[in-house]
Amino acid sequence: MSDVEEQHREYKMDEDFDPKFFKDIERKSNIWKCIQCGSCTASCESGRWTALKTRSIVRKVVLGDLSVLKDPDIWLCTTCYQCYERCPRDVRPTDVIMELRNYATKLGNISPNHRAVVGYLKNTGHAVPINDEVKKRRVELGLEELPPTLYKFKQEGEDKDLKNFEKHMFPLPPVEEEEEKK
Amino acid sequence: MTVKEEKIKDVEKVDKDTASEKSEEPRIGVFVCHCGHNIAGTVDVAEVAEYAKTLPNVVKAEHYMFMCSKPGVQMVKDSIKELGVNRTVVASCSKNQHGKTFARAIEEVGLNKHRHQQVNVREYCSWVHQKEKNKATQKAKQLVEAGVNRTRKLEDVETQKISTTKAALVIGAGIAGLRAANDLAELGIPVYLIEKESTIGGHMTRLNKTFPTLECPQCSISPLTNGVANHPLIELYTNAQVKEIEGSMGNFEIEIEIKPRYVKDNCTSCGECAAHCPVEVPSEWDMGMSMRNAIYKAYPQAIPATYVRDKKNCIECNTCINICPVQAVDFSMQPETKKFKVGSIVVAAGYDEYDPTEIEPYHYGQDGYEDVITQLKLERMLSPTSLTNSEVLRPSDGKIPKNVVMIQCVGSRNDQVGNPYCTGVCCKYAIKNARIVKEMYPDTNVTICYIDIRTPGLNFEELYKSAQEVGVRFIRGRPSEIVKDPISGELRVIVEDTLSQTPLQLKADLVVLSAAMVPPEGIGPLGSKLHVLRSKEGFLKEFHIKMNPTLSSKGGIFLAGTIQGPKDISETVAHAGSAAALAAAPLVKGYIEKEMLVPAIDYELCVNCGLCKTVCAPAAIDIDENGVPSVNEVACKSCGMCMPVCPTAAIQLINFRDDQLLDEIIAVSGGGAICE
Amino acid sequence: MVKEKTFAFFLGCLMPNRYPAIEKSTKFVMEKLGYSILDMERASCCPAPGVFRSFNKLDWMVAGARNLCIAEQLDADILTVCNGCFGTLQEINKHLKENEEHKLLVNEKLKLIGGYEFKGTINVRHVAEVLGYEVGPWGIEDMIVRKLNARAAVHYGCHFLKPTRIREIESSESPTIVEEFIEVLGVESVRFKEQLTCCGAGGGLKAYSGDTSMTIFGEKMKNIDEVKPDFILDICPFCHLQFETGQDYLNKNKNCNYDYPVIHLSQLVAYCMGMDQEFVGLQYQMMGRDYIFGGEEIKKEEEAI
Amino acid sequence: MSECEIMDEEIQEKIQNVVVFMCNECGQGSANTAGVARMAYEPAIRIIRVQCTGQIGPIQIMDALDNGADAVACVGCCIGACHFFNGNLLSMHRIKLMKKLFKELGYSDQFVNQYTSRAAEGETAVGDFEDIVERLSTAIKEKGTIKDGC
Repeated sequence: MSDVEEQHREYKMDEDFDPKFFKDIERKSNIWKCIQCGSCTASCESGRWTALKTRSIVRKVVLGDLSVLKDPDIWLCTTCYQCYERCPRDVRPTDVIMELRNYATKLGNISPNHRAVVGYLKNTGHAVPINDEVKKRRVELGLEELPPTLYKFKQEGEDKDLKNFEKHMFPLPPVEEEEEKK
Repeated sequence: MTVKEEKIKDVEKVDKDTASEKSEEPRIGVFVCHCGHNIAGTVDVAEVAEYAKTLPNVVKAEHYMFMCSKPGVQMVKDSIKELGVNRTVVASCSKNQHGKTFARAIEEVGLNKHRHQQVNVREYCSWVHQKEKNKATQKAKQLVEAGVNRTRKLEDVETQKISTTKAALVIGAGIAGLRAANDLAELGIPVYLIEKESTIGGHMTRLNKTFPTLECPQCSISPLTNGVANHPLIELYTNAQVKEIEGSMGNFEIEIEIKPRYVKDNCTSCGECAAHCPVEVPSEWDMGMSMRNAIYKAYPQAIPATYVRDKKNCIECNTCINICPVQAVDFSMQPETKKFKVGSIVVAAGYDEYDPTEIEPYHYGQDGYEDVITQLKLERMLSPTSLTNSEVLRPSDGKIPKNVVMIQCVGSRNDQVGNPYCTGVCCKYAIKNARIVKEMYPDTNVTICYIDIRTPGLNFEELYKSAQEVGVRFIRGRPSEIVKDPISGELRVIVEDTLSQTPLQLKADLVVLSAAMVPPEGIGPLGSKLHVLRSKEGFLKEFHIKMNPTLSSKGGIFLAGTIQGPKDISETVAHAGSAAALAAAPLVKGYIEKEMLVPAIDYELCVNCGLCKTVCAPAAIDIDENGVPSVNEVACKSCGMCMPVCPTAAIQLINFRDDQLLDEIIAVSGGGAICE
Repeated sequence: MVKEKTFAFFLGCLMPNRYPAIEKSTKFVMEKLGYSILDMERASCCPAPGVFRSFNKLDWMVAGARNLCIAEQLDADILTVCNGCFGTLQEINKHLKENEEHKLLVNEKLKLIGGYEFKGTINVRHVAEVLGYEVGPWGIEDMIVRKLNARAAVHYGCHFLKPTRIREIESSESPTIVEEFIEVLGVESVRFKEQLTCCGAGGGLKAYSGDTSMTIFGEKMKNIDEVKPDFILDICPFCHLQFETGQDYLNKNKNCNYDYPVIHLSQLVAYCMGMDQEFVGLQYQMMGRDYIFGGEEIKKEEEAI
Repeated sequence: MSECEIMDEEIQEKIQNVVVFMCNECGQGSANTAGVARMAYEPAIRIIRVQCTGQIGPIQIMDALDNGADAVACVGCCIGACHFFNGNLLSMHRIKLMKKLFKELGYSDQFVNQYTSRAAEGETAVGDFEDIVERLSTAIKEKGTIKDGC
């Protein structure tokens, strides 16, 4: 196959697919019984405004089309579970998309905002850390300034749990340099 | 002596006395066949015959070139006549092949054909061990020895001719029941036809047109309804249900309960009573699309034509009694029961349309969603006898819909709802209705949302093409939801057109759900009265899907039409015809030949635990009030499954008793022959 | 066994760090109803399913199980006020109770990060479900001090009812638990188009691409605006945040001028049970600051607040 | 060279009789088809015809093992095709319980097995027979035959 053909080749061959890759995706989900009826895309509220087509994502997983992992659409799902409720074959597409995201993070395509949120968790124990203005409100409302969560114990110096979070939890692949990503 | 031996000893003692009285001291004849080189080529038949001579009770052991040939069979017959052989063993081919020839041969000479034991030394020995000749011969010896042990205690099993009552019961008077009743009556068999509703004809009378030829159903059902109504041999009972069924194949005692019609038979069906009756309730027959009075006739051409009073909704104002010109109305009628004997039963109880309220996103039946109807309701609107005189109107405001959307696979092919099957019928009648609606209102856009259009069979593809030509729009996608805009009240069907991958929101003035076919509502109690097994989807289970699709799990009970599974009308009629033919066979012949290979119960050992009844699939074991089991010999299929569950080995299948099997097992396991 | 009438109060992130008023009113309501509320020392983020489950399902379960272990040590069921926290903790709790293999894996890692051990002795409850079913409209009737008469647009959110096979609270297509409960408070729930759809913030979408989340939210606000409710009632601080910042974003960028106050169920119930308006905390919120609840005092024996 | 030849001699002659109960419908049908197609298998297999494998209870199996059989097996119709509706399921269930019993008694549970086959397929029956012999020989290798009370 000369590389000219390679470039303009519109059709796909078996080698382009790798169904084994998704073999143990959500063993419970019956993704292999999907009849492509489209109930999931029809009930998808985010799909009405965005390019998220749940049915074609499930189709790509069944075929083993690995391009789905680089496809940004899987991050547009708001996990509202409507498709999970309405699928006549009980394929549980929400779980499948979350699992796909796991595969995608291992390959490194994570949005910077999400990476920042993980950062917050690791050093404050919260996805949404507290700020001074809210501390003032808490006092006005008669609550103690810092809620009794991990962050308060970190302030008081004994934050061994947080250190362990840092070490063991949510290992993310390093940020590739810009040009590699494009 | 382990405990088991003692138990077997007592059983033997009992059996020995009964066995020996019947068949004097066993004199066994053993005949080993060469079958040309097939057996003799591997097994040393002479050595086997010699060995057979040494076995106890063997009075004659021969080997011959072709046992199944005339001289071979004659040799067996002579041994019985001259040497008084009373049990025979032939070691040759399989029982299915020549077992019957030798059995018939010894029967001709006066011996009961069950006293013959066929030993297969060809397929089971010589043909499969051609390389180990010596081992094959040893094996053949052991097989013959096992045959001899087995035949030593064989008892007589006579075949009984049980006379059958020449009458048939047909449950359900839809197209299937009518067809079966008519076919049976044509064969001269008196038929009791009972129908739960007050009128006969079932679902078919509700339809507007039938696919694929779009002819009106009246002309295919009215010859049957009229034919059945005044057929001399058919007794029709409407408002009647089965109360009790006893007996088995060939002789059933049936008790039916007839709910009162409260209108005597001299009713001329003039309709005065209905006209003056103040009560109005939705008519079940018309699927709730029109109202009926407390005293009513389901539809103008209803058979029987007499009116019927609905006691639940009647306010007993007596206007109908006073107004009736022939004083036919009589509130004092009581439910009556009738008993009769029949030879066979044909169950044609039909199906129910699936109730889509269970699928909440479609909001079927909720207030504010009156415009979501099912296909049968659309058929009622389209049919000539409808309230809207066959105009399609929106139930909410009575206008002609601008957009009609039909949704397929409602309640079928759906694991969440528990109906995994596809009825194979909804696509056909959805396309038929879509075409009719499009032709009546050309400027209304009709859309069918489908997953797969399934129109197999002759001239259904033309039906599909004609619908496309007329302009019905087909969208491949299963709608997820029907949304109502609270302010404008307009319905929108949310679906993804999976072929062009675009999510759509279709405006819909009228949504028609193609609901699945599910087992009828009264199937549970009916199934338990009939003692028949049901499939996992709830329909009655056929004996064998290919070999015997109309016989139920119990002998003498036949299934006709959709009670066995979803079908369209042409399949139903074919199915009902075959059920009628099979049901008629024993009745026309007048008797049933049944080999009495049935279990015998030793009541001293029986502890009335009832375990045998639980295991008996054809429900041939009945337990009477103080727990004593008895075998209904006609219904028994002689499968022997009651034996191992019996804790005290009280129930034993004749010729397969524990000790008879034990003898054969001992020989085959290499433990040597046992003697008398 | 689990102590009666006591809850381990799981704070989560948005409530303590953005809307402390909800925390105040929930404590007020629960104490008034006779429940004792315990603080969960060292609790962390639940962790938010949208972001953390998308990265690594196992670590998500480990972090969630850690919070569950804290409550197990307190020997009390967990009370949450947020759909996200409830969804995460309830699903992990149920999943680990059923799936032995994952339980071992999670316990192994739990030992690593702090010597916790998941036993599966507690349940996870949501404030809307506790009020709706356990306390019930009949239970709260005689505690009402101020009866309103207002029209509210009720927003259920997604993770409270769905997936129904795992939450097992009520049907997600036509829920009535909140409607029936607030009727007693004199609040009438007004139906609007596509009432049960998502507010657009979940699944990490608000962090991933804010403007997509806003387009979804825009449709939601247009439907709510059509029926002109007095306020928007939600049962999840994340939806609360979305309604607040969303209206502000739409006012600034899409030239609408929404000003509907956004009230959490706890705030509403607390107000009706006599907590004074100042603690309800509307003044700290962006939208509907000057909304006065109205409604008349029920003249019964006046117990001190 | 069929697989049973390569089994070493010493195990080979230890296997004398294997009793196989075959139901009257599909069980013996498949053995018949195997015979007609001349498929060779281990001569120690002895076939007993019964009405249905559901008829075979623990008594028959223990009788066979008592009287010298090295292993017992039942070959019935396949699931859903039993002519008496659930005969093969009953016997499958019984044999599962007996396997458990054997294990508790310390014997290897490979002395009793249940198979299903179709009348038209000879290879299934021969495959079952080879499977019986193979399991038996592994069991004998580990714990010796049932006769010497392993």
